[in-house]
Amino acid sequence: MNNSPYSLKPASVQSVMLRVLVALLPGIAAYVWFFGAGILVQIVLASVTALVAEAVMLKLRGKPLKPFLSDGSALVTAWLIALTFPSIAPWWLTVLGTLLAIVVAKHLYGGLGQNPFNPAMVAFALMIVAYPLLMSQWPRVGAADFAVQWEAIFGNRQVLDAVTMATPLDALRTVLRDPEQRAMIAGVLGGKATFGNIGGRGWEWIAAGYFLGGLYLLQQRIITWHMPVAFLATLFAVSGAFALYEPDRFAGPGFQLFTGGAMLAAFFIVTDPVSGATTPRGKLIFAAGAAVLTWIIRTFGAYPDGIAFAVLLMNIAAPLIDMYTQPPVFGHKDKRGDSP
Amino acid sequence: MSAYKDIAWNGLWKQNSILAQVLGLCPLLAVSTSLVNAVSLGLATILVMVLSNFAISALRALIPYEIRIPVFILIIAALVTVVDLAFNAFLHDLYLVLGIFIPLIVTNCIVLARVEAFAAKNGLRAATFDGLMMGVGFVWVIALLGAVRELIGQGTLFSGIEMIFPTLSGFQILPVEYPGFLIAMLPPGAFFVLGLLIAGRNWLDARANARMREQRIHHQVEHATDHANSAPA
Amino acid sequence: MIPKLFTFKGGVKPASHKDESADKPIRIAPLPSHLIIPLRQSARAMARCLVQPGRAVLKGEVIAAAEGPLCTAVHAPTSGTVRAIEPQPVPHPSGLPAPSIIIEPDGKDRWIERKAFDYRAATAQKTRDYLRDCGIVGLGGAGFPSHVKLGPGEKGIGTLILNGAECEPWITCDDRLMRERAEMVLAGAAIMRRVTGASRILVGIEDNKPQAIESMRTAVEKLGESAMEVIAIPTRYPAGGEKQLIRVLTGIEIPYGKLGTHFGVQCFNVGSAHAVFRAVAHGEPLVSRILTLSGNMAKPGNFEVLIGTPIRELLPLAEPRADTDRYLMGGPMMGVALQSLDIPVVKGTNCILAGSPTLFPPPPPEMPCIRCGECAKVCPAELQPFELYWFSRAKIFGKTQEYSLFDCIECGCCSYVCPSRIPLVDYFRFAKGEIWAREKEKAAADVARQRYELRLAREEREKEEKAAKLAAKTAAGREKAAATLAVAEKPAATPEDEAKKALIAAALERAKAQKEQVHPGNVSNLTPEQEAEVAAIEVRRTEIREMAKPHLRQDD
Amino acid sequence: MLEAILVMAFGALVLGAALGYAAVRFRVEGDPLVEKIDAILPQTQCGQCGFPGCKPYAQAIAKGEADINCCPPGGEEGIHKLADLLGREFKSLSAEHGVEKPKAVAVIDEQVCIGCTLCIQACPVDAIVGAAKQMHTVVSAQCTGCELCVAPCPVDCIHMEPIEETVDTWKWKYPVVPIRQVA
Amino acid sequence: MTSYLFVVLGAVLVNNVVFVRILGLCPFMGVSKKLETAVGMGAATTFVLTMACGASFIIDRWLLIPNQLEYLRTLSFIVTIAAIVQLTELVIQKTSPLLHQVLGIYLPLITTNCAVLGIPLLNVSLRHNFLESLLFGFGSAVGFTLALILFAGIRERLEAADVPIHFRGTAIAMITAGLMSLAFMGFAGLDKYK
Amino acid sequence: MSEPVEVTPRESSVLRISLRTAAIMLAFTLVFTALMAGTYKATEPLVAASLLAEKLRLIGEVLPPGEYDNDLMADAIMLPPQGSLGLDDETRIWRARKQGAPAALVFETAAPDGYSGRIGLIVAVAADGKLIAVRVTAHKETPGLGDYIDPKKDKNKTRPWITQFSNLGFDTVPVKKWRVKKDGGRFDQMSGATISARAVTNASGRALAWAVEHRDALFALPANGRFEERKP
Ligand SMILES: Cc1cc2nc3c(=O)[nH]c(=O)nc-3n(C[C@H](O)[C@H](O)[C@H](O)COP(=O)(O)O)c2cc1C
Ligand SMILES: Cc1cc2nc3c(=O)[nH]c(=O)nc-3n(C[C@H](O)[C@H](O)[C@H](O)COP(=O)(O)O)c2cc1C
Ligand SMILES: Cc1cc2nc3c(=O)[nH]c(=O)nc-3n(C[C@H](O)[C@H](O)[C@H](O)COP(=O)(O)O)c2cc1C
Ligand SMILES: Cc1cc2nc3c(=O)[nH]c(=O)nc-3n(C[C@H](O)[C@H](O)[C@H](O)CO)c2cc1C
Ligand code: SF4
Ligand code: SF4
Ligand code: SF4
Ligand code: SF4
Ligand code: FES
Repeated sequence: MNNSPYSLKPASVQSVMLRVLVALLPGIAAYVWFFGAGILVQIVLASVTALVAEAVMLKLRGKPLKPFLSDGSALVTAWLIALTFPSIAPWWLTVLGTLLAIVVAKHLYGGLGQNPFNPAMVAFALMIVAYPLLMSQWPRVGAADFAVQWEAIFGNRQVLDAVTMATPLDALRTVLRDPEQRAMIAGVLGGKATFGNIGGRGWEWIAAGYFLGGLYLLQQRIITWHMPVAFLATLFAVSGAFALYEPDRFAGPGFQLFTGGAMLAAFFIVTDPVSGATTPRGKLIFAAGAAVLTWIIRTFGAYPDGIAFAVLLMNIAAPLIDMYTQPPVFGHKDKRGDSP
Repeated sequence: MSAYKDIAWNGLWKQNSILAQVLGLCPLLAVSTSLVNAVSLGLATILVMVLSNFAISALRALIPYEIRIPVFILIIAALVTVVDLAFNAFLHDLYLVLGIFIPLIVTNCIVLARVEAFAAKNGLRAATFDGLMMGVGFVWVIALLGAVRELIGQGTLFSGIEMIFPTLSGFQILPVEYPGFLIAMLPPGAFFVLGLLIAGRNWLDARANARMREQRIHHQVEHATDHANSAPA
Repeated sequence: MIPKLFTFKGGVKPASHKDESADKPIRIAPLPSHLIIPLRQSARAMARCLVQPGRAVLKGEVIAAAEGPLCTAVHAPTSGTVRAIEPQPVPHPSGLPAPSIIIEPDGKDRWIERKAFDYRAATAQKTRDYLRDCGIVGLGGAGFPSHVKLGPGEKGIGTLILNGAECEPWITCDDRLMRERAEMVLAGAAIMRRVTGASRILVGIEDNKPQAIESMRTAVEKLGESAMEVIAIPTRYPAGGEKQLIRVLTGIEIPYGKLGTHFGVQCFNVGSAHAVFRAVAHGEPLVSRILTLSGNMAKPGNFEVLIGTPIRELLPLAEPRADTDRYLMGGPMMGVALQSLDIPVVKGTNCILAGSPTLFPPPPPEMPCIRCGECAKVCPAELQPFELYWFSRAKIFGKTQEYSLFDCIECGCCSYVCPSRIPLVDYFRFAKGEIWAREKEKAAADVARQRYELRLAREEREKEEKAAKLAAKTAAGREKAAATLAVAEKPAATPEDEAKKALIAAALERAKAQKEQVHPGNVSNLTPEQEAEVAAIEVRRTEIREMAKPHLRQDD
Repeated sequence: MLEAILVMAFGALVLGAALGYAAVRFRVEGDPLVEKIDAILPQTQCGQCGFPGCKPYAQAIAKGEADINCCPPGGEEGIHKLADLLGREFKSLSAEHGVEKPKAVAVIDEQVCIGCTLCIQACPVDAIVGAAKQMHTVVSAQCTGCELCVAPCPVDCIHMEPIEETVDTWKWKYPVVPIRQVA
Repeated sequence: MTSYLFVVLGAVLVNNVVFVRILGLCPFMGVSKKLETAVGMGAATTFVLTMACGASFIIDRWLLIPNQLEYLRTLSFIVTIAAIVQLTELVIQKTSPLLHQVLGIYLPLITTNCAVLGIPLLNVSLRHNFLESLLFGFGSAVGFTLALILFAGIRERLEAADVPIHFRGTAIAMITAGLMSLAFMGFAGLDKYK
Repeated sequence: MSEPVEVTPRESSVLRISLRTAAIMLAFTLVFTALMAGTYKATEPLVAASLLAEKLRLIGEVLPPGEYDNDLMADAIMLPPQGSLGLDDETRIWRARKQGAPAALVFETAAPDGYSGRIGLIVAVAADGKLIAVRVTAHKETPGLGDYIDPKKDKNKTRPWITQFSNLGFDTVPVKKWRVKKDGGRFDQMSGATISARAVTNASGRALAWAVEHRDALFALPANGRFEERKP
C-alpha cells in the first residue's frame, strides 16, 4: 500500500521524452530539406543501437526492461547523437558513438537520471578526438543525393571528396589562423547579409527549426527559459563584443548563433536536466558558462564546434554550481547563500 | 615459506599497488601508451623498488626514527638517479620517451610506502622479495594497460621495441585497415582502461568471495545434515 | 479595507472535489456501540488514566488527566461505563496499537454539570489551564495543545490568524462550520484574542468557499468586533498550511525550528476556535468534532461525531460504494490510509475518505529521478526535493540535513507532480525517522560511555582499596602461607601414588575454591526466611526445568 | 665529484639538524583520532570486536592494528562512518566477529533469579540494579544489549528481548521501489 | 605581461596537471571523496608547489648548473620539497593552529605527490625564468586544486548513484576522471596563442 | 629501526638529538651522493656518445652519411635567432663538405602555423640549391589527422608525404609553385588536413630560399663562427 499523497498528476518520464523528440522534428525536416535524407539513416542507426545497448545493459544489471526501454530517454540521446554527427559519417562511427554514450556515459553511472555527463556530448567528444577527419566531413548543401549519402555511410568513402566542404565554422578557423587570408573572412561569412548567409547556407534554416521546437518545449514547460536565454544571450554578447572590436577577425553574433549546433544546444543540449545544473541561478550560470566556453573553443581551440566540450566542462562543474546556488529555503531568506 | 607466498600474493594481487592501493598512478597512466614503454618503465620501477627495499632493510638499524622519511627519500632518490643515468647511457631512445617519469619514480607513492611499511621492519631477504613482488605487481598491471591501449589505439603490439632491441620490430595485430581508436592512447583512454581493470578486479574478487561463501554454506549444510543424521541414533 | 495579500511560492491545484459534500449541512452522528478513546490525544504526550474498568462516567467527565506541559485532559464523550483500558489500533501510519479507554455508552448521553467560564475575570494563565482541562487541542490536524499555542511566547502575540483555508481536496467540514456557526467561531476567536492580547484577527479562507466567506463576514458585522477581518485567499494547495497562510496574510515567513510566537503571530483552525467557544461559553469540554465523509460514497456529508467513534460505525451514514478498496483519514494529499476500520475518530480527524482504484489509482512504477525540477517548482517550503531524494535514497543523511530536510512540511506537492512517480515524501519521512532514531542512539551511546567510564573508575578505585587492605593483611597472611606451604611440601617427599592423590586433592580444592568464587557466599549464612525463599525458588526452578525438558529435547 | 658531495653535505647538515629539532620539538601529543573513532562506535561495550570495550577498539583502529569492520553492533553503517573518517574503503562486516542483530535489552526472569550478583559484575554500564540475594532487575533504558550478563548467570534467568516497536519508536520504512517488483 | 598570464592560464586549463600532464593522480584519486578535504589538500599543495618551484629554480640556477651537477636535480629537488613541507608545517603550527588543523594532515602526503617534483623538473626542461617558474608552479597547483574540487563535487553526488556494483568506488572514479580529461581536451590548441 | 623515543624536549637534549640526526643524515648523504657521483662519472662518456649518436641520426635522416666526409660536429656555426626561419633560440648550422668542397647545409627551422602550433623541422640544402630532404623533429598536430607529416606516422610507408620535397629546388619548382595544390601549388596535401601540409610546405620553401640566399656567407664562416646577417 502506498502513502500520501494518493492522487497524482498525470505525468511521466515517457511523455516528457516523447515531447522532446517531437520538438526535434522541425529541425530534422529542415535538415532533410537541405542536406538530404542521409540524416534519417543516421537517426535510425543511432536509435537501434541505443535501444539494443540499453536493453543489454539493463539485462546485465538485472533491471526490468520494459519501463526503461519505453521511457524514451535513450532515443533522445540517440537522436541528438545523429543530429550532431555529420550526416555522411560512416555507419560504424555513429554506432560506436552511440554505444559508448549509452554504455559508458549512461549505464556505468547507474542509467537514467544518474549520469553526470551528457551522453550525447560524450559521444561527440570521444569521436571527434578519435576520428577528427571523419567527424569534420560535412556534405555541401544539395551536393549529395540520397544514393551518394547511402554509399558514404555504408561503404565507399571515396565518393566523398566531391561532395564535402569545409563547414562555415571550419572555414572561419582556417582563415583565422592565416593573417594573410583574413581579408577573405568576409567572403566566407557571406558579406551580403541575406538570411541565407547568416550562418552558412542551409544551416540557419535548420537552426530555425530547432528554435521552433525549443519554443514548443518552453510552451510545454519541459524546459524553463533560463538555459536557452542565458546561452543565446551570452553567446550573442561575447561574439558581438569581439566582432565590434575587430570585425575582420571575429565572426559576428548572427553567425555564431545560427551556425553549427548553437541553436540545438541552446534548447536541447544544455537543457538536459540530468547532467546540467538545476537551480534557477545555477541554470543561468551553467548555460552562460557553456556559451562562453563554446565561443572560446570555436574561436581559438583546436576543435571546430566547441559545444560538446563546453557542455562537458560545465557538466563537471554542475554539482558545485548546484551546491552553491541553492535558493534560500522558506523562512531562511535573510541568510542568503548560507545554505549549502 | 608461506610468508614468502603471502608477500608474493600481496604484491601481485591482494595489496597490488595499483588495483588495490591506487598508488603510483601517474607513471602508470602517462607511460602506458604502448607495451614497450610500459614494460620499460615497469622494469625501472622494479629495479628501484628492489634496490631501495634492499638498501633500507640493510641500513634500517642505522636510521633514527625522526629522520627516517628524509633518509628514505634520500636513498630512493639516489637510486632513481642511478637508474636514470643508466637509462640515459644505455637506452637513450627510451630515456627520451619516458621523459620525466623516471625521476618521478622518486615520488611514486608505492616505493616510499613499501619502504616505510615493509622494508623498514623486515629482514633483508623478505624485504628484497617484497620489493620484487610489489614491482612485479606494478609491472603486470602497467604492461596489461600498455598492451590494451596500444592494441585498441593503433592495432599493434610491441611497437617501439627497436628502441631496446634495434633488430626487432613491433607486430601489427589488427588488420591494417583498422582505423585505430585514438582515445585509447590519450589520457582519457588511460583512465577508462584502468577503470575497467579495477572493475574487473572487483568482479573477480566478488566471484571468489561468492564461491568461498558458497563453499562455506555447503560445508555447513553438510555438517548440519551429518548432525541431523547422527542425532536420532 | 482590503489588505495587501502576499503569496507563497510553489503549491499545486489538484481537482478540489468539494462540491460533493459542501452543500450537505452538518448532521449529528448517532451514538456508536462503543467508543475507543486513545490516551494520547494531543500530539506530544499521553494523558494519565484516571478510571478503572467498570466505572460509570458522565459525558464530559475527565477520564484522563493532563500530565506535563504538552498534555491535555481527556473526557468521556458520552455517558456510560468504562469497559476496558487496553491497547487499541489508533490513527497512525504504523497501525500499531496504543493504550486506550473503551467506553460503552448507556444511550442517555448525560452531561456532567456544565458551567460557563468567566474568562474576563480570570487571568490568561487561568484561562489556558481551563482550556487544557477541557482537552482543547488543534482541530486542524496536528493536534497540538491549544493552551500552549495561546501562551505569550517571547514577544507576545499581535496577530491571531484563523485558518479557514481548508485547502485539501474533498474536505468541507470547516466550510460547513463557518457557514453554519460563524458567530460561535468568531466568538471563540475573540476569547482567544483576549487570552493572547492580540490586537487583530485575520480569518483566511480560500476563495473557492464564497458562502463561508460571506457568512463569516456577516458574522463579523453582527458581532461588531473591531480589527477582525475575513480575507479571501487564492485557492492553491497547501494554502492552509500554517506557514503558508501566515505568509499569505502577513508576509511573515516562519522558518523551521521557530514558532509563530517568535514573530508575534499565531494560527488556529476555525474548528479550534469553535471548540474554545463551546468550552468557555458552555463549559463543554472537547468531546466531539465535525468531520466530512466523502470520496467514493453514495451520500457524502458532514457530521458532528463523538471522539472515539469507531470508523466502521460511521461509514453507513455516507454509504460507501462497492468498489471501495480503502479508507483514508484526512485528505488525499496528507491523509493516512486506515489499516483497520476499528480505528476511532480522534480530535484531529477532519475527514474520512473512501478510495477506489479509479479515484486514487495505485501509482505506476517508480522511475529514477531525472532532475527535471518540477518538484522544486511546487515545493512551498522552497526546498530542492530531488536533492533530498537523491541523498535520502542512498541513506546519506548528513547531506539531507544540509539540504534542509527538516524544513519539509510533508505536504506532498512534490510527489504529486513528479513525472518519475517517486514517492518523495515517503523518502523524506524515512530519512527524518532515521535521523531522529540516530540522534536517540547517539545520546544513548553517550550515556553508555559515561556510565562505562564511571564503572571503570570505580573498579579502579576498588582495586586500589583492596590492594591496600591486602597489604595490611600481609603480615598475618605471610605466616599462614608459610604454614600451608610446609604442609604442601610434605607429601611431595612421599611415594608416587600418594603424590598423585595429593595432586587430585589439590585440584579438587581448587575447583571448590573456584566454585565458591562463582557462587559468592550466596548460599551460606542465610537467615531462615532467606533459606525458605531460596528453597522455594529452587523448587520452582526444578519444576521449570522439568517442564522445559521436552522442549529442550525437541530443540536438540 | 667533490663539489657534488660538498653541496649535498651542506644541504644534509642543515636539513638533518632542522628535522631532528623539529621532530623532537613538535611531537604531537595525544591522539584526537581515537576520540573521533570512539564517538562513532556504539558504546555497547560488548567486546565482540575482540577488544575489551569500544575505547580499546578505537585505539587499535587508530594505530592501524585493527580493521574497521569488527563491530557488529555498529553494523554496516558504523563501518561506513569509520571508512569515511579514516579515508578507507568500506568493507562488509567481518563474519568472524558476529552479525548485526536487532536491538535488544536484557530481561531478568525475576521468578528464577537467585540474586547472585554475577550479572551486576558483568554489566559494563551498571544497568542492573539489586543487592546480593535480592532479585535483580535490568533498567532497560540503560541496557545497551551487550549480552555480557547472559552467560555468567548460573540459573540462566537472563534472556535478551528484542525491543518492541511502539507508536513512539516506529519509523517510516524505506520506500519499496516498485520497479523491482515489476521485473 | 600577457605572456605571464598565459603561463598561468595554460597551466590551469590547457595543460592541466592532472588531466593533461597526468601528474598528482594519487592525491587526486585519494583525497577527492569529500569536498572539504579536497579544498584542504588543494590549498596545501598550492602553497608548497609554488614555494618548491621558486626554491628549486634557485638551487638549479645557482648551485647545480654552475657546478655542472644537473644529475643531482632529482635528489636536491625532492629533498628541498621535503624540507619545505616540514618547514611549512612548523610555521603554520606556530603561527596558526587553526590552519594547521585544516592543512596538517595533508602536508605529509604532499611529499609523495609527484606533481610537486614533476612541475619543478618541467620548469627546468621548459626553460622558464624565475617568475615563470613561480607562476607555472602556482598555475599548475591551481589547476590541480580546480580538478580536485570539481572531481570531489561529482564524487559526492556519485556516491548516491546506482552505479553497477563492480564499478563502485575507484573504478567509476577513474572513468569519471577519464571523461573529465576528455572535456579538458576541449582546451587543446588554446596555448598556441601565447 | 629504533622506536620513537619518548623524550621531553629539554633544550640540551634537543640540541643533542639535532646534532645526532644531522650527523647521521650527513653520513647517509655522503654515501649516497658518492654513489650517484660515481655512476655519473661512469656513465658520462656513454651519455655523451648517445647524445652525439642521436644528433647524427637526425642529421642522417636528411643527409645520408655518404654525401659528406668531414666531421660535421666540428664544422658547425652558431645561428642566432632567426625570425624568418621561425626560430627564437640560438641554433647550429652544420656544414657538410665532400673533399673540402661545400656539399650541404643542415639546419633546423620551424613552421609556426601548424594546426596546433609550432612544427619543428630539420632540413638539408645542397650546395647547388636543391633541398635534399626535410624532416619533422617536433609537432603537436592532431594525431591521426595532421601527423602524417611525420613519416613514422604516415600511413603511406613506401612514399611518405614528406619525401615529396626531396631533391627539388627552385629551378624545378618555381617559388610561386612551392605551395600545396589547394593553394595552387605543386605539392600534395592530405585532404581534410591541409593546414599541416601548408605549414610544412611553406616553411620548407622559406628555409630553402634562406639557405640559397646565405649559402656563400655560411660556408665562408670559420668553424664555430657566428652567423650575422648583414643588412645591405
Ligand atoms: C552539439 C553540436 C550540434 C551540431 N549540430 C549540427 C547540426 O544540426 N547540423 C550540422 O550540419 N552540423 C551540426 N554540428 C556540427 C558542427 O557545428 C560543426 O560544423 C561540425 O563539427 C563540423 O566541423 P568542421 O567545421 O571541422 O567540419 C553540430 C555540432 C555539435 C557539437
Ligand atoms: C500541508 C498542510 C496543509 C494544511 N492545511 C490545513 C487546512 O487546510 N486547514 C487547517 O485548518 N489546517 C491545515 N493545516 C494545519 C495547519 O498547518 C495548522 O496546524 C493549523 O492550522 C493550526 O491550527 P490548530 O492548532 O488549531 O489545529 C495544514 C498543515 C499542513 C502541513
Ligand atoms: C579535431 C580536428 C583536428 C584537426 N587537426 C588538423 C591537423 O592537425 N592538421 C590539419 O591540417 N588539419 C586538421 N584539421 C582539419 C582542419 O580543420 C581543416 O578542416 C583542414 O585542414 C582543411 O583541409 P581541407 O581543405 O583539405 O579540407 C582538424 C580538424 C579537426 C576537426
Ligand atoms: C529537455 C531535455 C534535454 C535532453 N538533452 C539530452 C542531451 O543533450 N543528451 C542526452 O544524451 N540526453 C538528453 N536528454 C535525455 C535524457 O535526459 C538523457 O538521456 C539522460 O541524460 C540519461 O540519463 C534530454 C532530455 C530532456 C527532457
Ligand atoms: S519531480 Fe521527480 S523527476 Fe523531477 S526532479 Fe523532482 S524528483 Fe526528480
Ligand atoms: S513534501 Fe516537503 S519537499 Fe515535498 S513539496 Fe512539500 S515541503 Fe516540499
Ligand atoms: S564490538 Fe563494537 S560495541 Fe562491542 S565493544 Fe567492540 S566496539 Fe564496542
Ligand atoms: S543488562 Fe546485560 S545486556 Fe544490558 S547492558 Fe548490562 S550486561 Fe549488557
Ligand atoms: S604517482 Fe603521481 S601522485 Fe602518486
